[in-house]
Amino acid sequence: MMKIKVKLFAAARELASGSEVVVELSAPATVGQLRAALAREIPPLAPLAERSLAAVNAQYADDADAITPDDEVALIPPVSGG
Amino acid sequence: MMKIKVKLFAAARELASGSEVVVELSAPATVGQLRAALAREIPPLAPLAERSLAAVNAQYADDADAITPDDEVALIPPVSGG
Amino acid sequence: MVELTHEPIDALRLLARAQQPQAGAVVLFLGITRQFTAGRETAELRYEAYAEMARSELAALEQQARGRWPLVECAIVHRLGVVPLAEASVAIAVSSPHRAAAFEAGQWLIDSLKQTVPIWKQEHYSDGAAEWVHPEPPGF
Amino acid sequence: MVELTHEPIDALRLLARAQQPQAGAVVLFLGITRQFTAGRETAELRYEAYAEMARSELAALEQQARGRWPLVECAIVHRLGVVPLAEASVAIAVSSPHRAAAFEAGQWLIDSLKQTVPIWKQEHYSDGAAEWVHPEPPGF
Repeated sequence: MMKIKVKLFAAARELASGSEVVVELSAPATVGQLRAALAREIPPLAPLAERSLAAVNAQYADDADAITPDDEVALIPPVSGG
Repeated sequence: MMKIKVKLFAAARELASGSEVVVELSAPATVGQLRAALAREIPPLAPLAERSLAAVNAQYADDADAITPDDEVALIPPVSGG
Repeated sequence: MVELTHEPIDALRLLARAQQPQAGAVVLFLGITRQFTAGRETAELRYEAYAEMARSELAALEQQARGRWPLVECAIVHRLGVVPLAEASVAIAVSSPHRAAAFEAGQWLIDSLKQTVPIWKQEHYSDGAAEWVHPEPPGF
Repeated sequence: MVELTHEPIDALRLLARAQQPQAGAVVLFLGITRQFTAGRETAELRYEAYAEMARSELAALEQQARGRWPLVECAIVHRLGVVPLAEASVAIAVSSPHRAAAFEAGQWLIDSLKQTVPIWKQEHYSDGAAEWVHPEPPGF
């Protein structure tokens, strides 16, 4: 098992009551597994997590991309800047 | 015969050596007759007058439009503002 | 609002007019004096207008733009006389609730201004030559 | 140049950067806080960013725009925190030798920013309610 810290923003941050959560995953793990674990462990976050993207080391990542505890991981809900 | 004052701008003003010229036309007269008279009486102006528009009372006019000595008449060479 | 001026254009004043709470988008266009055209160096531009008619043509463009797009502000200012390098000869500031209208109106206004408003530009080249610009009209 | 700031955006500074003698056209876009949306009154907007990533995504947009259009300047500034009514949350200033590129690049930059840059807006309504905006992504 490994612990992955996940940055949360905007409504995701409020739904999870915190700007960072720690999720436990068995290694090796992918972005897709992380999103599933977030939805499972923080049920209020599930609907938004479903339609969010993820970033690894400040770059958009696909569900198939691998993550390690050294990566900076973030959930990116649909953006609304501008 | 009537005298029409014509305002000139930009290269037309320089080709005619003045910002206003007076042209004599037999009444009734049209914009088209004025342009022809300008080209005839000020030969250096002829090529530019050919591809200019005319304005009567600060509005674009057609060659068929009538002009009288009371009108404010101007030759409008191709514009290049902006 | 339309205006002809012999002074430098105050872009900040135009932005302040356009930034109204009914608007969500502001587009400001500046036409500025470019140094090189087709390899030839410009020292400055000088602009001349048939002022009375230019004002009424600009006002007509403002009215047409307001008819086509839901504009909150539509301000067009053209400078006359000498316009040094990198300074603005024309400024168009439009604002609208959503951005597409502001971009479309801004572009339409400058395209139309260049076709219909009786203002003329004289190029003053760095070699000392000067030349009035009278483009061939479309289809000539 | 890309920047995130918690201060009001200085549009005049961006215009000064864009007004270079190699340019003939400057387009400045401001996204400003609109008072009414679908009849509901907004009191203010608040913006939050994943700052490190937002800066790199903005820099990527600048690079892509410079690859597509011959831009002299390309400056994007996004404000974070509270943005009162009529003030700018985002400013994009681009300049180019000719105007078509400046308009196209400006519009492409704001369209792309709204799709990819990790910044979020929270509507604060005049009735006291607050709501994060998370639009349905295209095709969802």
